[in-house]
Amino acid sequence: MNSTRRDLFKLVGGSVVGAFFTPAPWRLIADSALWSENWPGIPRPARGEVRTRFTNCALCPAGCAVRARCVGDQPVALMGVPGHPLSHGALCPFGLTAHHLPYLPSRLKQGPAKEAAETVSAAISKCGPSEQVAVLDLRPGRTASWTYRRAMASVKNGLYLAPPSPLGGSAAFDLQEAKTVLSFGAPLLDGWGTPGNVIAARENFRLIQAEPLESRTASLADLWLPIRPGSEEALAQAIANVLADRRGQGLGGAPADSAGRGQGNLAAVTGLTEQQITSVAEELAHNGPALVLDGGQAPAAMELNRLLGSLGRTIVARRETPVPEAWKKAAPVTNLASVPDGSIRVLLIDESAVDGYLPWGTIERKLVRDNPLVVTFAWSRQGYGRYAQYVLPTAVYPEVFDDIPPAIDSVAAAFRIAAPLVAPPAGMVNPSEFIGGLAGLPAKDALRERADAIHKAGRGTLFTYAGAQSTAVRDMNPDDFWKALNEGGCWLDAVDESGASHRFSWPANADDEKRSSAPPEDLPLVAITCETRAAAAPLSPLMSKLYQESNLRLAANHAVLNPVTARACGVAEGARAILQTRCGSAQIEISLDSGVPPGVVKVAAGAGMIDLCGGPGGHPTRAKVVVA
Amino acid sequence: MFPWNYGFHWSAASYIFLGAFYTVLLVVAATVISAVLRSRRDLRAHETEEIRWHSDFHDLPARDRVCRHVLAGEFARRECPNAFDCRLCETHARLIAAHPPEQPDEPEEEIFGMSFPLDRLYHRGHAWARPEADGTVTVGLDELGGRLVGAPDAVDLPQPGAVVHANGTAFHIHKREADVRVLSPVDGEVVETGGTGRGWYLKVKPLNGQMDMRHLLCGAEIKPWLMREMERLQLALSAEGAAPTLADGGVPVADIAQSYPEADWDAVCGEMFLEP
Amino acid sequence: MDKQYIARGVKRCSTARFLLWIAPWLALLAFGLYSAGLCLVKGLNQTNMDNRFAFGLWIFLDLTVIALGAGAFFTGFLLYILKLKELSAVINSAVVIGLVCYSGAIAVLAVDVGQPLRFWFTFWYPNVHSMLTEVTFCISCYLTVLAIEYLPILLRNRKLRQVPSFLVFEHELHKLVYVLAGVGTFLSFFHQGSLGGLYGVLRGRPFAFREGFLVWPSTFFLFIISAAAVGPSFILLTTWLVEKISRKRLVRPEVLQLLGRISGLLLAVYVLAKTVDTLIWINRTSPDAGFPAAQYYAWKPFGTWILFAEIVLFGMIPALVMLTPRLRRRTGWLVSAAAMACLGVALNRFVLTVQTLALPTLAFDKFLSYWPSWQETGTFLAVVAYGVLVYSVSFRYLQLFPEERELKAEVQQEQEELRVMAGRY
Amino acid sequence: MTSEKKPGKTARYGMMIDVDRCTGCGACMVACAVENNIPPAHDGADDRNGITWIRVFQVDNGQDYPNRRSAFVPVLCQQCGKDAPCVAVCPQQAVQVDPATGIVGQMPERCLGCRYCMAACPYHARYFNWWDPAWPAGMEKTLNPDVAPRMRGVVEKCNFCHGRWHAAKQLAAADGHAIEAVDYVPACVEACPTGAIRFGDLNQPESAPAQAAKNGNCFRLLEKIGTEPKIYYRSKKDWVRQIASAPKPGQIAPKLAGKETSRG
Repeated sequence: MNSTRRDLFKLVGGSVVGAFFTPAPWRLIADSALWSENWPGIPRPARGEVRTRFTNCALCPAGCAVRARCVGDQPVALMGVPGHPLSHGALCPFGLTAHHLPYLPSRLKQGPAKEAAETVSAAISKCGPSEQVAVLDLRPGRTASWTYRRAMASVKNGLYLAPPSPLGGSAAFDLQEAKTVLSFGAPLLDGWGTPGNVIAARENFRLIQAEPLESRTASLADLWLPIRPGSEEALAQAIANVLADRRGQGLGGAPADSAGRGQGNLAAVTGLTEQQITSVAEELAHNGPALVLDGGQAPAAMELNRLLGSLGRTIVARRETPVPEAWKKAAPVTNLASVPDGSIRVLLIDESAVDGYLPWGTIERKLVRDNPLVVTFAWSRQGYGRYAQYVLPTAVYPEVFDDIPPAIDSVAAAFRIAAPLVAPPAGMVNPSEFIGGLAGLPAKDALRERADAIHKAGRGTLFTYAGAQSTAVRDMNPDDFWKALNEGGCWLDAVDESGASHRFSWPANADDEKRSSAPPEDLPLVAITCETRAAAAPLSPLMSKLYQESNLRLAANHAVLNPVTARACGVAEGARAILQTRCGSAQIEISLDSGVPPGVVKVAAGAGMIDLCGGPGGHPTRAKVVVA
Repeated sequence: MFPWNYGFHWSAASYIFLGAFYTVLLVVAATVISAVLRSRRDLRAHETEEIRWHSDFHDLPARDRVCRHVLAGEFARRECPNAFDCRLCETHARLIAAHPPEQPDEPEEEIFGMSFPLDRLYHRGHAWARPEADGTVTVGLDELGGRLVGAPDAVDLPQPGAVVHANGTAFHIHKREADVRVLSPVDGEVVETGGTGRGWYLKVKPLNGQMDMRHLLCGAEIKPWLMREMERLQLALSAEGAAPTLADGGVPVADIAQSYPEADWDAVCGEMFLEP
Repeated sequence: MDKQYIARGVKRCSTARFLLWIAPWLALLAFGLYSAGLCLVKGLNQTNMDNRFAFGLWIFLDLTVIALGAGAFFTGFLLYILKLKELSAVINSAVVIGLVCYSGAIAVLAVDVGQPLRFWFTFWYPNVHSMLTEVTFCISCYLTVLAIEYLPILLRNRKLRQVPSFLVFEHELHKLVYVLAGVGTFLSFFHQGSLGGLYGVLRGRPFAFREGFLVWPSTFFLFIISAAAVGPSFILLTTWLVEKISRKRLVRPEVLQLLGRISGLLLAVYVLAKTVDTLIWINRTSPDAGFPAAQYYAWKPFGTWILFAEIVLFGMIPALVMLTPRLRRRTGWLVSAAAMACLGVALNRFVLTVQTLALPTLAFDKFLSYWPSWQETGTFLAVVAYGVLVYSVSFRYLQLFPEERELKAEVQQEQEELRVMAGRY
Repeated sequence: MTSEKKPGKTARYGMMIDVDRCTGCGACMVACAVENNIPPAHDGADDRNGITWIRVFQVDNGQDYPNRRSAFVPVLCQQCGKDAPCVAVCPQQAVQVDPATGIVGQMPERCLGCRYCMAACPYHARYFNWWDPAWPAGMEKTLNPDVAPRMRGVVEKCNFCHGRWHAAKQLAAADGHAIEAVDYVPACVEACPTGAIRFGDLNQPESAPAQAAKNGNCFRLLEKIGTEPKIYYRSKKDWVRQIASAPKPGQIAPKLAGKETSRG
């Protein structure tokens, strides 16, 4: 017995020792290393021929030129195109990560296109005489927009709606011309206009930023005027008064009188000293040409521009990009604001291309009370899909095949196409074909027709990205022109010798809704939204680098308060709280920053937050923060 | 640490560092291996019993390790340096030479009512050895030892032909929870085994003709030794929580184990049979 | 029952009571192993460490535990090399404590690294300039040594001794143990030091950075002294605890006092060296790196009190107590002084690990706070439970205190005499 | 193999970052993530355990509204030129300086994940993979084939887009000259819309960083530590140049403190 046990020990010991002379243990160790090096579940990047392709970014109206690094047909990196006449090689973080968008989990894969079409046409036919069928186009001026207008022209009670735009689309701010720029909270260095263009011009003008918060623009401005929230009008007024006095004559019906506020009061309202205001006014007057920008499109800003003689100098008329004659029979562009409330029965919203997100409240007002039909074309549910009966999935950049209208700061008319880098998945709905279909319009080749029309007009030059060279349009044949456009080319209008651009007059349909008097001060705080770029649609998960993995940008549903204000509201750092406005309430996470003015709650604009607090600019929303 | 690894370059630091590291490994490995080799040698040389006794002896409390000549009163205090093997002890030789132990006249010695016949020699582990006419030596348990274990529950004796060593294990006695190994008084080969009933346990044939028994107690030494043993027993009993009744040096009963049921008998026997 | 496994003549509680005692520790161990398992399977996101607090509770634990475990090497050094025979009364206990501390530390390190499978890379591609390499090599070697030193203690178990080959091997190994003691001393000397160097070399962390001698910053030497100082204290402490818990005399008070004296002596040296080092650091090292030392202590809650506590409260005071014979003879004073010494070294390790990382280095950094997650704490507790278990089992079945039996007899004798005298009158 | 020698003359790549031009848009951060296959944030991740090889910090003059003035400071691995703290401490030579480029490189496949280098780095430019890297289904198609994604449990950091350097090197080797400045530019530099980040070889006197080294408005972070960073910053504002020096004691950052309490 004992001996056998001993034998067992010997056997075990012997085999253990022996094992070390076999390759097994060493092999195991080596394998463990290999395994730890290619950890299971780690994706292997696909290899393949690396090619460079060009397109234009369709995320915002800037339409920056894009150089895509593709493996096979798959873009793996997007970069700007150096030397581009408009975007100057710049690309914002949203554009840099846009090639992730098709793969977002939140992306819409399918929708009831057929059913929706039937319901819509049925609803149209049932429309009462006073009830409207409307298309809300969140990016007017596209070829698709023309399709909508043509369709609405032939549909009963058709209406083509566009969001209010600062210059009514037919004019541009000329930053290159400006020597002094006064901005009423316009995010000039944070995505305004064409970022590359602004940066290129930045050297030449002095920037005065009048804004309650120290935004990115404010922190880089030459002068930051920390005005009270909602006092833009007053400041503009005060400056206007100073300018008027310099001229030694009151303006005809100067607002100063109508508002009945003296300079002192105005200064008090803005929170600045009269002396500050005066020096700003002086600077604007002396260091011209001046340009006044306003995030909220307050007419007072335009008044200033008029006083400063900016119209025609730094604010110039822009020629329309040519369109086929046949298209001219189209519904007019109606400002959403000017539509009577409760008049729209059928509303089709094109969210596939978004410039800015309108608070749902401003749209809802216009719908008829008893079950209106809302259909939205979007690639995610994050937008108006939350309120619509039908959400029809659309392609998303860089899948879309769409053109981008010239940006607000591009002096010359431009035409560029977001040529798809990857094919959209099956089952996507093309909004212009859908809406065109309602009126029996073939919208398939609209882009080509437009291109031909431009070519026929024969004006301007084509800038191609591959070689970074410009060619006069009249030296090209239509097919090459079209081909070049599809390989990421940009048509730029020639300068208008007629000098029409300087005969710019204040657009008639300047919306006056902003004139509505300030809201009652029922709630203690003022909510100011920032990061509006993130509001329109979901972002690439890599944007977490900015919103989550660093606090560079304020993440959605986060709010920043001054410690004093926070104490008053009884909330602490990191606390969950409820933000209440007249439009509703939402959960927010609080962080503290003594750089935020007291009495202000700075919130990040998710779509929901904009519905709550209104868009950027305009009258700030009163709000209240209560402990969750 | 290997020149073929990427990024490896020899430097004084790596020489020193790796040198030290490998030296350490070498030393440690060498130590263990030499220990293994030595123990294999010991096992081969059947020194197990000796080693066991030596480490046991080393573990014995100091008062149990006193020299026999302290018992005889020749020293005030002296600790046995030879693990009770006086055959190697020149001090012992000198003292014996000085005045050889006188034999008491009457053959039977009565101590505390226990008989310790003088025809035999006593080992300090309470075994006795009696030279027989035929040259063999009979080994048994002395009366105190006998009374300690009383009627043993079991005895396991070595097979005839087995070799026993002085101070090595002679045989095992099991009593209650106690498992006692009785030390052999002599070296030799077992020729016959007895048992409790027969009053002796082993007959041992000397390995090389003459049997050396200088290390065993005899004659006048026995009494003082036994008195000391009684003290130890008393101490052991009290230490093991038995009410001591030997304080007056009274006669221990025939079966001490039975009369002290509460005592940790294992510990007591361990103490008395020199097995810590 | 397990009586035949327990050494003869020593009193141990009944098996039932023993099981009752280890049950809660087993439970704690199980919980700890579960949390450690989580960290291994799901990754270190289970902890509250982050890119800024790259080290947390675990590294603090390692540094402290290894400092406390230094008793093993230092007692061995004193006993086998300097021949302080009295210490043979505690050497076995010291070895077990050392084994527990080191194996525990290594186990935690294995959880702490992001890629435990690559532990052998350190041996395969060692960067000999890295203090961590030195630590890894020395600790792993020394753990082996401790394991070998533990063997004889284990093989002396009453049952195992009956196997002849074990008996003989134990005997032979014990003869050579002084070699191991020497090697152990060498190794410990270096890894205790390099554990200190670990932070002392961080020139990027002026709070921890120290100038030094050759490649070794001053913390290298400070750690060696402090470890050597606190090792005996910890043995003293544990021995006393075991005596209290098992209600037995295990060693003679002289031994504890000797430990105290040694500890106090080294602690005094340490306090002196630490003071000098701190002064140099405040007045030269730190300012030269552009960091006025005063500002470190302006970040609450780490005020200058921490410096005071480290050097005076838990350094100078226990040292003085243990060096004063009159106080040393009072067990209460001796033990509390030892405890304070241990606390002091723990505090020192805490400051070096946690405060170093909490303090900002860049102008726009923030002062960071960190609180371990329950998984981290669980793993930490697992080590404690593991230690208690190993020690309890060793204490029950092995002879950690060779003098125990004799002391028991003496105690009995004293009581005996008392009883006799009581009988007389 | 032992440490290999690169052919041709050696370079010391560095950067010049004009703080006054940085709008804090974050283009560099996402471009870096795209280029180097850095995974998006895991659910639990925050600004303390995320991975951003280059991170833009918003720094301010410490004053309250309305006197608060902010600036944006991109911080990436400072590519220390002299005894880089992270190199010496790595126990297994996973961090090594390329003598040909002066770039401090990290070998994730050799990294044990002990994070000693992170404790050593005063610039907090090193990042640990606390989670397994994960991309939404389908998005792994958009990974850069030139860079291998890292596994959980290893440290990584900016290496001046080693993939791009390698490509440029091969290009240069093809027509047998040294790497042209135009051929090799890290992703963040290429992506920066304002041109605030300029890249170049400090060994070439006309390069932006080399110029910056001589410019009075330029500074490097924690120069006194003596690590000789190769990232130069420039600002005309005095209070911005203060960030070069050690932190001023004072407020515990409420943000992080608050986060802790929610964590603990």
